[in-house]
Amino acid sequence: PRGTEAVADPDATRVGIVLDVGGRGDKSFNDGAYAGADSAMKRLGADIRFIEPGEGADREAGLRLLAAEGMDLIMGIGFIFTDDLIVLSREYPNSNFAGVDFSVGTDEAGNVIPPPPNVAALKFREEEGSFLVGALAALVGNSKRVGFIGGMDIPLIHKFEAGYRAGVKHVCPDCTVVAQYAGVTPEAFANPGRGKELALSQYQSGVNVIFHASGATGGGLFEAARATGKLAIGVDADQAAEAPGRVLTSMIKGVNAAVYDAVARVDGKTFKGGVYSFGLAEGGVGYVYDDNNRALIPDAVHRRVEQIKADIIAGRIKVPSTR
Amino acid sequence: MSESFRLRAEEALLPSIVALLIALILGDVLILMFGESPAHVYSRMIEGAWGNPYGFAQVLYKTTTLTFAGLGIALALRAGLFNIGAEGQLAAGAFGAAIVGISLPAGTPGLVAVPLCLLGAAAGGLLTGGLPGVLKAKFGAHEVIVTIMLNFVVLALLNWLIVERLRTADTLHTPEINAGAVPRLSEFIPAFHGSAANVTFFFAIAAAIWCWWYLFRTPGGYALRATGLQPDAAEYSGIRVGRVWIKAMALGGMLAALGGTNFVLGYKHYYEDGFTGGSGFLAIAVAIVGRNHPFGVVIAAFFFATLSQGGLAIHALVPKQMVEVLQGIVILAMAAAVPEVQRALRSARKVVAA
Amino acid sequence: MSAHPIRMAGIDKSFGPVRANRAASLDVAPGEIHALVGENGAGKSTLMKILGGLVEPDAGTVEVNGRDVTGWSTSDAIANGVGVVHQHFMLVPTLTVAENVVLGNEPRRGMLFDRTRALTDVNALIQKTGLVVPADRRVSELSVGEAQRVEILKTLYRGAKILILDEPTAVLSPPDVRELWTVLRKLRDDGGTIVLITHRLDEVIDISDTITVMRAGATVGRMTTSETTPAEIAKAMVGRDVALSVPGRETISGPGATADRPSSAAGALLLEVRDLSVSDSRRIRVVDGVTFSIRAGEVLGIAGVEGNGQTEIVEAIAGLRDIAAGSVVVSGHDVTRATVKDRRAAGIAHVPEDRHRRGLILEYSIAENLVLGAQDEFSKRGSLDGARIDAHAREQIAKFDVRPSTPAPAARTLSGGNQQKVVIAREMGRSFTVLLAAQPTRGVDVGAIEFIHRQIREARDAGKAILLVSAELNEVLALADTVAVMYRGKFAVTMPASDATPEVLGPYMTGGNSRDAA
Amino acid sequence: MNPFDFITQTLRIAVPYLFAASGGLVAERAGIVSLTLEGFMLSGAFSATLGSYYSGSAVIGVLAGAAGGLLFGLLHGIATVRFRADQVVSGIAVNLLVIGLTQVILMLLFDSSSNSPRVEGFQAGLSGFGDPLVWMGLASVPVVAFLLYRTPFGLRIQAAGEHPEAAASVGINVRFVRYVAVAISGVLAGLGGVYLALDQHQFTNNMTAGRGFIAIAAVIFGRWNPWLAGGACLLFATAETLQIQLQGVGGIPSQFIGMIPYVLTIVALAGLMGRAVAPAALGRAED
Ligand SMILES: Nc1ncnc2c1ncn2[C@@H]1O[C@H](COP(=O)(O)OP(=O)(O)OP(=O)(O)O)[C@@H](O)[C@H]1O
Ligand SMILES: Nc1ncnc2c1ncn2[C@@H]1O[C@H](COP(=O)(O)OP(=O)(O)OP(=O)(O)O)[C@@H](O)[C@H]1O
Ligand SMILES: [Mg+2]
Ligand SMILES: [Mg+2]
Repeated sequence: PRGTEAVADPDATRVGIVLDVGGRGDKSFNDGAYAGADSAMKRLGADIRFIEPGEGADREAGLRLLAAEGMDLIMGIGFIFTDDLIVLSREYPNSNFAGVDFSVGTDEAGNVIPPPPNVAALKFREEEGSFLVGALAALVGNSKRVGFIGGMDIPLIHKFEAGYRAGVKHVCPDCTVVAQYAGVTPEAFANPGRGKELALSQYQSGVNVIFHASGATGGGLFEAARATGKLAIGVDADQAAEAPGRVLTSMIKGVNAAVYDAVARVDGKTFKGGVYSFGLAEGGVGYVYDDNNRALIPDAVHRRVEQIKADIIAGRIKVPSTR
Repeated sequence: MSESFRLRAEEALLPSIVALLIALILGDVLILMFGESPAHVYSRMIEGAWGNPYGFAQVLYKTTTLTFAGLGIALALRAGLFNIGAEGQLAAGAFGAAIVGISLPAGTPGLVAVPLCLLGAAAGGLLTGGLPGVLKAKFGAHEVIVTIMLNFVVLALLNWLIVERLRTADTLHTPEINAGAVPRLSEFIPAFHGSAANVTFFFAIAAAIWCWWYLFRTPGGYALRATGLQPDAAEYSGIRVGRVWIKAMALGGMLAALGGTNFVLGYKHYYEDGFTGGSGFLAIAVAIVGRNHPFGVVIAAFFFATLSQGGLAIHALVPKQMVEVLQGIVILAMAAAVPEVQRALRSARKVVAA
Repeated sequence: MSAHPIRMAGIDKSFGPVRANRAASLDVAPGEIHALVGENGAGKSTLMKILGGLVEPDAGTVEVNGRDVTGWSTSDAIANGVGVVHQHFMLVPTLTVAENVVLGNEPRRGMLFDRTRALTDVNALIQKTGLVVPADRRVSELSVGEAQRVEILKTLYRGAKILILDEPTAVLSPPDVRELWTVLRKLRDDGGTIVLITHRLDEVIDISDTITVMRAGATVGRMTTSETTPAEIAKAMVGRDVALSVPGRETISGPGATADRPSSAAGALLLEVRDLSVSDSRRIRVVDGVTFSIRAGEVLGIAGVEGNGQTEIVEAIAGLRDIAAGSVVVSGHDVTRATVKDRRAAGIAHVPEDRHRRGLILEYSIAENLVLGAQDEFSKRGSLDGARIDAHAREQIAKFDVRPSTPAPAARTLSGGNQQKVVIAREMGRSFTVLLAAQPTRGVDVGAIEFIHRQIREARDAGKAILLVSAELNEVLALADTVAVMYRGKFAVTMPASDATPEVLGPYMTGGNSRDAA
Repeated sequence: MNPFDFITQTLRIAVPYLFAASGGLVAERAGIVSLTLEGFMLSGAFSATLGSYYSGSAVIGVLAGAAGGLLFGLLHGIATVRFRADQVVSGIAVNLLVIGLTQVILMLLFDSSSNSPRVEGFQAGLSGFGDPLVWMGLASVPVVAFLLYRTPFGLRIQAAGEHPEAAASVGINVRFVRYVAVAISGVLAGLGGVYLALDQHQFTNNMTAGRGFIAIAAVIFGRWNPWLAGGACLLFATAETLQIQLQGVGGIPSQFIGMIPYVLTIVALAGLMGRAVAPAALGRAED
């Protein structure tokens, strides 16, 4: 389905999306955005165009192309679009912009600097979902050692680690979290061979459950889980199919919902700029509990995790977002 | 004189043209495999690159980085050394410029700040290019391997500095610089509005002219080329080959590093992890297609920049990686066609002469 | 067996603009040693490469034992008993002698290389032929004489009945040459046919039965050795009568050549070399404690079999090799640790032995080559001074009779002789006090040799100190005031040229009379 | 971690290096520069995945992967031997071509820019030693040493890399020898990629992640001797195992631990081994 030049309804909401470097078919982030857009096309009849940039300067070029065509909504998928969106939104004050993982800065006093009025910053509180799967890992794992594998060693991924770590400690204060990263270049998100060895060494050191936030590198984790019969936790989307029966759960990041939501608001003429933070309360992040993994999670554990979730939503538990 | 010029031009240009033709034909085959019309795809590419002022300005922007990096590689190659480290040198240069720019007080006049930032960039290149040169000269360490390895080390080091030292929330870049920015071309040519193209482009052209002058009009360049052509003869004549190697690698590293200022001083005003996006490797192709001649490098950089910008316009038709495939084919065709065409050319002349 | 082993007719071969062979022919009768002679570049090697299947002729026919084999391959040639010993060694230095000998024809056990059998086979062959070499040694560790023997063993191992030797004696000492003759005669008497290329007319007279002479790619004469003289051969080679200053042992300009010398040894000491030692990359001493000095107006000639340290001595003085011990003093300045550039500034000029590797930047123009090493002096405010470089080139080209006489052509396009003239012009066309001349006439023709010799004599008369190294004993005898023979990194003997003759020096060249042997 | 686990992990990590370095060694000893190993590995990984996907058999996958390595090995051979292209340049082009082509085809066949569907692999077991490719990888060093030093063809490879004119003068077809050598290197390095892909049961875009460059470093580190190069592979693998084991220990940033193999290589090139002793005709076109 590459044909994006489909016949357009002249009244349809026109949306342009510039994807992150990984591009379509990355089976995580970009595909999440694509899925959200796809359902917006089907359900709202929106007319959506995608651009896949090559190198850095092409990101702005892509946004610009879409803005110049007078799109109703222009989206950038990934924190890396932050500055480009700010520049464009000033130039095109009458267009709507949205950025997934948009990075919202703070001034010297620590106050949030709001994005321009026509930009929606779609942010996810990954740490909250990570907190839940951390608690789950510690409760199910039956070991004082709990594992984490990150892709590239960068702040965005540290958020996952921080929440996860806190979740583990919340239910098991004397547990150790073994946290490892696959590398320091973007290749760290596409090195399943390394992922598998990291996972095997964690499993061999007594870890029973590992959570990953490492893109395609996570493929190696699922292979290791299959080989050892131990448990893995997926990320971004439901990854149960990667190692049937061995995926304890997945930390869901609702990029698709956020994208769909933004398109729907534009379609319904209710779009407004500002920071939209998606956490547990908004259903923007969460964990999978369904027929695939019900057998792996005792009811008592499930109830406990649900309780924690309620506590977070209610603000009774503060989840850290940095290590 | 004009006859010899014609012969030289023929020898310089013909192989490149033949190689491009070969690449074009192979590209056609690939495009046909996707069920598209090559003519349509190519015309979309050209249109996207040259068909509007913005696209053209973007081509100039990309030409700038590639020219600097290509010059850095070509200069080293003229001394007989293969510098595969331009990727790391670009990053180190960008980072060096950013660090200087950040440390300068806001409001430092451009005439002071820009040269200082350029020096910062050059220092980054001096380190990352000079080290392989020194290791080659002193220990005979093969520069190809050292520069490849150094790329990994430099990128890891910069990543550490960004993530652990200069952390800005959520992102992978340094804070914005306060001083040292270079104006965009759109300030002079309004039609370029929005494009990243900036005055660094003229720095790149100036660098190319300087390279030409240095290589072909100075004793230093004479010694550098002699070393590249016949190191034993150079040594015999009193040229200190090891020093020339160090100098060529350091100069090459500095040139490549200056390419990083295109992004930092002219465009984003900060260093961002991964901004190079492989330009340092593509620049190897630029140097080779440009036949290691500074002006050839500029032309080749413009060509590859066009390919890259035009590539954006054909997403809907073929996958974007097609552009990478085309680049690979161009380089391979170039490498294979040059010796062949030159031989053919020489023997054709002989027949005529006989 | 009536068919001639070799019959080549109408052979044409061009390398680009160079016509290496034009309608060349060769006819060799069974059981003879056939000498192929001619000037440098006459096309001898090319003709033999065609016979050996290394090069394909543009036109003409090649018959071996009566069969048309035109355009065959090396493997065809080998399979049919034709073996070539090339002018330049064709040995893989990292492999052992035995491995080199059997390469391409390896004894096998199953699919394996049978190293043991290779060794026994080669040793047996060594026994049989008397070509003694250590079969299990790496070739890189052999002397040139030994390497030459390995080359011959290679062809014999392949059962060569027709043996082609391209200048096998160029690197051999007189006793080694005598040994080779014994081997060749034995091979001939066993029914082999031998074609021998050599520049030494005495050798031709010594060993051959028949002679073919080549000039400018064509065959210009065929004679029976017993019915001709060196002078006749030389005339056929060059195409006119020559006062033979062409190297050739008995034809050199005898003792008379030294008569016109002004009495030397009166001038100032310009080059002093004391206890000089040089090690190669394997830390073996290749120059071992050599001491000598040269005065203004004096020529010291170093003779010896190549590979005994001559190259290293010159390169160490020129600054191209590290000096392990000892000192080099030029006009009173110690330059032992000085850079090449400083040594040149101190007055050293250097004609290197390998003009293609060292002496010229082949891609550079004549003009550019004429300022090689002096590029800094030919610049003005940081830029090369094109006008001055051009004027300088025109001047030198005229003075040293370089052809073509324009500054622009690349050095690569010049003939060997003219390339050498460019080197000579550059080195001798500037001010210097000490000239290091290594093989100054190697590979150049008669006319050029005369010219170069004249230049060297003039420099001597102008009060320069000259160190001449030559593989041609006769060249050394013709030019030097003092002659030294190098053997295994040392001066085996030093004597006034007036006392020196090939007969006196010969034994020293092989260590026979050397002082440390005594 | 117990010593057994440490050793098995090191050996598993070493497998792709051993394959690729053995292959690179054969090509380099014949005089062909092997900056192509990364591309050969990637094409091997990709072809193996396709083979296994369409046949449902891991064995077919291995054969397909070897064929994929072979294909690009021959392409490099044709460019450098037939057309006498600069070997470094051709190497860079081949790498670029493979990266681009694998992605284009991935998109074409599976509509994904990142990975293939899951395919059949071997029953590797917990230690990984159930995978025949592990054994083959370990065996590749003795096999190449055997080829080089014990077979007539090995002798010819050495001759072609040291003194091609000498080889030609005794009737050896140097071009043929070089073609075969670069083909062998394509197959062996391709198998290194096959191991990566089949062990993961899928192809991931760019999954070789620079391993080909580490392998070529191992060849140089090992001074073009198969045993030493194999040792260098094990050394690099040990460094990586340590890196995995040490991460998080002592507060050393991961970036610095990640640099270990690269810094090690640079230091080795500069200091420990002195001047390189490359085959004399390495990189030189035969004419
Ligand atoms: N491969 C080649 N390419 C170009 N020119 C060549 C080649 N081989 C030989 N020639 C040229 O062909 C001519 C004949 O060379 P050849 O080697 O046959 O001479 P020769 O008689 O053996 O000389 P010498 O006595 O110096 O060995 C020379 O001008 C030489 O430079
Ligand atoms: N290997 C080679 N490749 C290309 N051209 C060559 C080669 N060898 C020699 N030539 C060319 O062959 C020609 C003759 O070279 P050569 O050195 O044999 O000359 P020569 O006959 O010795 O000259 P002279 O008479 O001046 O001494 C020159 O034009 C030279 O450039
Ligand atoms: Mg000659
Ligand atoms: Mg010859």
